[in-house]
Amino acid sequence: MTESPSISPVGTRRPSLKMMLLQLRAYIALIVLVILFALLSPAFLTSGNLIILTKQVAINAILGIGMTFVILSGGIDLSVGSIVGLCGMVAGWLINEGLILPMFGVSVFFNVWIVILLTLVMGVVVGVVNGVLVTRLRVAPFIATLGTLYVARGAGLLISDGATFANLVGHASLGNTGFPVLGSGTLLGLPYPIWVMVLFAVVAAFVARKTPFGRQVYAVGGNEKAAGLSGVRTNRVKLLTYMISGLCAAMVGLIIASQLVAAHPATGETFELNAIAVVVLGGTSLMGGRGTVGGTIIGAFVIGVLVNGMVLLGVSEFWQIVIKGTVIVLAVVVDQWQQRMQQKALVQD
Amino acid sequence: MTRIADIAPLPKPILRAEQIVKQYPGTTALKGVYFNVYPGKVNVLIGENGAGKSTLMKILAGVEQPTSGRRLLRSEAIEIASPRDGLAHGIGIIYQELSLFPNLSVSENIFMAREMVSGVGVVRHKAQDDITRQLMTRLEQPIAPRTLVEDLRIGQQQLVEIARALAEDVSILIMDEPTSALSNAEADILLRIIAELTAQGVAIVYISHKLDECLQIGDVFTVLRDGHLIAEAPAHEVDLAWIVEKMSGRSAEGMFHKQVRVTGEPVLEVENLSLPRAHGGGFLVDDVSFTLQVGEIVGIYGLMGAGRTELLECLFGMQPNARGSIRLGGRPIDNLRIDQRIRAGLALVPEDRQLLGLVQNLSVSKNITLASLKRFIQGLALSRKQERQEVQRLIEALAIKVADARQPITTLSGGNQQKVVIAKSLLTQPTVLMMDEPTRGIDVGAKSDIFNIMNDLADEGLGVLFVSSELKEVVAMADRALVMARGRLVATFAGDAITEQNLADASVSVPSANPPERP
Amino acid sequence: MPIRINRFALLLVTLLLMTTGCQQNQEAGDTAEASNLIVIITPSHDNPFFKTEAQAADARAQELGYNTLVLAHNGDAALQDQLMDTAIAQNAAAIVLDNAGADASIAAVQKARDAGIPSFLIDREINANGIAVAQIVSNNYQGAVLGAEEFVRLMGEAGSYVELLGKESDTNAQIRSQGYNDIIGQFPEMTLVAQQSANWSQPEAFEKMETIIQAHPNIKGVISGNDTMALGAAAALKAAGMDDVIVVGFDGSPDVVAAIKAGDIAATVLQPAAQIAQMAVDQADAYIRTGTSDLPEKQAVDCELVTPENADQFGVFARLN
Amino acid sequence: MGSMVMENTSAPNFKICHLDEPSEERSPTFGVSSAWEISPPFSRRDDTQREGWGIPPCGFLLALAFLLLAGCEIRPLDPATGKAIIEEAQQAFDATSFVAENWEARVLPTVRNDSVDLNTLLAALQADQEAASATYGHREGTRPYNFIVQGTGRVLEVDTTSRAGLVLLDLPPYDGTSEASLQIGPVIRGTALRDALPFITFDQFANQLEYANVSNAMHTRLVETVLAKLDLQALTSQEVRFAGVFTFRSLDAVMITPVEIRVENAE
Repeated sequence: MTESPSISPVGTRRPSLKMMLLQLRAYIALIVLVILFALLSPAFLTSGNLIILTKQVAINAILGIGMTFVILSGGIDLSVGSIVGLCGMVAGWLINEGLILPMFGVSVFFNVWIVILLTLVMGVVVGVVNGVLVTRLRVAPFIATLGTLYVARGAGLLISDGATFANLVGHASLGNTGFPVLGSGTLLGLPYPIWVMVLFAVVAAFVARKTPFGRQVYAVGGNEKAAGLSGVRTNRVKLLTYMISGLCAAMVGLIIASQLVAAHPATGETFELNAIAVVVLGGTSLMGGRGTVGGTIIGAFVIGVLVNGMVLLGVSEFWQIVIKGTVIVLAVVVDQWQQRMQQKALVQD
Repeated sequence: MTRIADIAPLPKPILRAEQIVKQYPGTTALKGVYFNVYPGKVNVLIGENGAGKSTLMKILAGVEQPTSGRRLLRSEAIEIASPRDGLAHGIGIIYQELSLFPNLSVSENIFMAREMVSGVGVVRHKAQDDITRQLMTRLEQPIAPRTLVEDLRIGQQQLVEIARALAEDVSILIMDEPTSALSNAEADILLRIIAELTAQGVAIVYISHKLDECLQIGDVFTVLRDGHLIAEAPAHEVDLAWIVEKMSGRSAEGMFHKQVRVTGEPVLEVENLSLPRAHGGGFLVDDVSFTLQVGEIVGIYGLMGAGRTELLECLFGMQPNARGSIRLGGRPIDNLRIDQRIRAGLALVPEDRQLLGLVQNLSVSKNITLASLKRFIQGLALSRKQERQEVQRLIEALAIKVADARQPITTLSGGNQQKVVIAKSLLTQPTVLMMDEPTRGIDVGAKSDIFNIMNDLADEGLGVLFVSSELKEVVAMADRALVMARGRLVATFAGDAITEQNLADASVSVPSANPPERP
Repeated sequence: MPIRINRFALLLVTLLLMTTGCQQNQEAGDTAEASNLIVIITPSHDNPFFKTEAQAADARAQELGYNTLVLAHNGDAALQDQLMDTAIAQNAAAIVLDNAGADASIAAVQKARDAGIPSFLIDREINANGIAVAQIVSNNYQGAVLGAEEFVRLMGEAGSYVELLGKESDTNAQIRSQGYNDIIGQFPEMTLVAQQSANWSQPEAFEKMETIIQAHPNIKGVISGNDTMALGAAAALKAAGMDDVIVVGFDGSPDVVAAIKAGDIAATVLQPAAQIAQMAVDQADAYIRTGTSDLPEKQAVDCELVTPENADQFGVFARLN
Repeated sequence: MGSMVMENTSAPNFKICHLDEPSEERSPTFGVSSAWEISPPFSRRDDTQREGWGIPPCGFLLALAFLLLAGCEIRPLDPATGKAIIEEAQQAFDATSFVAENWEARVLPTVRNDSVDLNTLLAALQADQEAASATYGHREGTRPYNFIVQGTGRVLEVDTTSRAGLVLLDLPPYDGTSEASLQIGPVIRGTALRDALPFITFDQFANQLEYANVSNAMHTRLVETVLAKLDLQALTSQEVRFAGVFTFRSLDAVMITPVEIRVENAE
């Protein structure tokens, strides 16, 4: 089915077993980790643990999905962690204090659905800022989003002067109760964040593989000039990828604020690095143009299983960091290896 | 089939490839090839794209390793593990695709990875510059050693590439399409240098699609087809008909066939189009006006730097600083973006396929449909079925040699890649098709295909505007020929007035109204 | 046709397999009913205070015959939430938690309570009563008051001074700052000339202090939200030749106790990390055995002032006996 | 599909039109019958006018506006805080009113009635610190003991060099040395007053800031209602009667926060 450039075998040639294994490396790594931890810790393969594991994976996966689009188009978005924090704060602010309009002397409280909508819009707006910086003002993506990383974090702290918005349960008389359900409610025994991840993944995979926009993202990441000459509006495509990334980050901000029933301005620090890590683990090239949403999800599971398993085994937090870093670098090394093999296979007179 | 044993006596080969097989996963590029390189001779290697020429050359130079077979240098079997190893054996190679560092200077490029260093490990820039200057003089190029490569024209860049090989002390020099980006004058310089080198006993392996060029300089001809050695013959047994027949198994007749065509209403009207230089004043395109009619093929001839490519760029909306009026089908398009111009009916097949024509990470199919995605939307998604049908039909119509449309574009040969770019343009349903050097770097068969396509499109009512630096092409193809020099349109010829002589004369004329060009 | 791989299908298959696996393993999970596990969650051990706290709790729990799982949340409430989930999934007998935010941690503690797992909070409290079994709080406000009173005394109740704040989103940074200002604010001749956050960080405090010195060369004292910032500030002051500036810290880290002995820092406030952690484990043990706790939920543990006079009496976050 | 390409280099002598043969497989929505059917140049679909994002349909905007309005509640702002007034939200804890409610009703009566004589206490502490603490003192957890005391003493000195002003007391028998001191403000140190009262416990408050604010509010109240009214000048060498509290740290530093001070011989 899939035509993902990184995983589909070349042409009609029969893929060698080695290539197959290389292409499936993230998946194989996942299986190996699962087996390993299942053997080492009896608590690992329990339904309770698997559910919380998946719920934890959802955070990185949703961020990774947005990041995948940005990276596919040849950019990078360092601001997602700050957007998570900022959007959580916006949601908390809207629920606890409402949209304060000093000029009218009133505050407007929205119901939870609209709060969620407005928060997502906030994330998209930060994405637009990133996109405009990158496309119109021609700031390198790394720099532009690094700037937004700081600005968004500072803005989140400013909203409450560093304080936490506590007890985000809303008030019945204001009609804004129900926010915590997003983080802690369940459907068919699975928490909502898992369903949100599934929804985002399915939509994102659809967009990436089946829509003109998705195709254009790959084209822009592969050869921006050629794409532009094919009538692809490269700036708009790039802008949209940052908007998607902002939207995903805002969603994560909502989920975390809802889970904690509180919005903490420091939430999401270094999340951008996790997001980049899962994207890379999923086989997406940082050069752009190559990778899949499915890969990112698997990458998120690899990190999630790794961290969860190490926590269960009581591995020292410092070793956890070392191991996580090693796995990421290893993934890229193997990726390069596969690339070389593939290139060799492709070179033809 | 000519057998190796039947070949007339020649000097003993300095380098010999025996039974070379090269397999890639799923494909065999070379199927037991023999190849002789004779010292002091120009050894021409010809074959269509996909015949295995470049692979064979990479194996000889040590870039690639053969799956089986052996390489003999002066009758001794040797291993050539890497290009560095190849150089140690005296084998140099000039690649088809430029392999320069655009951000470094000419001199730094020439001495890349073999810098001249003083005793304390410091690069001796001055000495390098001196040698570079000598090389440039030898190539008759007024290029300062410290010029950045990215500031050079593509033809000059190729000469730097050649200079890099000349700086080596090689006994065998492989040249893969060395003249593809060169102007005629530059190509002449190269041919003279080749003569110098062979006189010194250096063996030249020469790959080119320009058959007349090959015939002019070749001493020994080797033809590959589909990974097999087809023939090897000395120059006196070889003529154009022989080559074409050996390459493709068909006669050379009808390669360029000009048809008399009735043209109609103007479809593209250009008035006073100008493009100022970014730096230093003056114009890259200087007050150009012309019209293109329905069903007409117009060729634009000119030397390198005459502003032909820039003219097409202005028309296609790639130059925001362009001024003047452009009307397509009567409607002004000069304020439109590229995508809007495409939708209005303009299409461009750019000169640099790799940089501007293709998205390397996408498949053949996805490249073809990239400019027309809107047409395949069904509901929210792209309809794979429709895409497949359209792509398949274009592949058949343009005779694109591809096993599966989902194959990565990079697995195709140059000619087929070019056809993919054309297919992409055609899928946008253009009324005007612009082609910049449409046959650059592709083989004779594909060339002929492309000429046929151009003719057919014009018959269908498209306006075709193409740029070429090959006189023969313009003479053969154009209903009208425009000649550009220094950004200006200096002459227009139609019908029988389109002759090589007329075009060449006009292209070197100095447009009187132009200010003298800055150095 | 080539073999094409659908990653989603693969993922689904894996999850399916994992679920099947977990069915078989379900029993293993359920038999952990009367679990013997105490999960200890603190901020990252890169800060010696938290390391001491975690090690003390760990040691005491093992002494009492429990299995332990020592985890770190790095001050990230979202990560803490995940670790609490893990503890719940592990069916821990009790959780000892130094939390990541007074408001942001409520939901996580509530979740543990809902799962029937008692939480014993140490060092920092949460802004909700009745969901943790115990909150053994290091009385930061009282400590800040002690520190501020000593600072005011050393300053002679007058002069310009600088306050270095911790990370502004951290509850303890706010409490300490308020404690300082409630005291110092009662002395009108004390002038706050600069108040900057150095995010608990030593190098950041060094840089901020260097800059502040440029603007205010006449400062007489620096009161800092924690010890690492105090060390950074003291280093900057020393480098500027301003040895006589009074620096007061907070935490009682061994480095600062040493600096007090050396005369670089005037005073700090020691939080008895080890004592708090041990108290929590002891109370958890009692709760596990009896099912109730007769102690009040909120228990404040006072901080102690460390000065050159008594510095010898202090060890690693504890008064030596 | 692989068969057609092998003969690729034979000149494609096709006529474009033969590609135009209609094909049934083609979907009607496509509306294009050939690979490059050439529409008349002047009748091309003109979609270049549809710029960028386009304008969202009015209906969509209306629906959005309706949604926003229907899903919101508007509340006036409290001019004091600049935040909305939410009636059922618990009022934030206000230490000043907490103290105001309890001062006359519980604080003063407790100090007056549950006190021990200072001399008796000091003697008991001297004899057996632990027993005396357990008998007379009150504490939470492991924190120091607090005592509610009353007694008489002679003022040796009124020290106001510090804003945490002290009255040094000579307790009977008067021997000219000071055994205890009274805090006379305006800065009051410690939290003895709060901690000595058994009906105020940490457990009652959401966090240590609220708990601390109670102490601060009590001190404010104490200074305003009692200490500010003292004529400090007139105190020196007078015998005073006091009721107050202190946190025990050592017998050398008995620093009492007085809730009442009366000059004995003025009576």
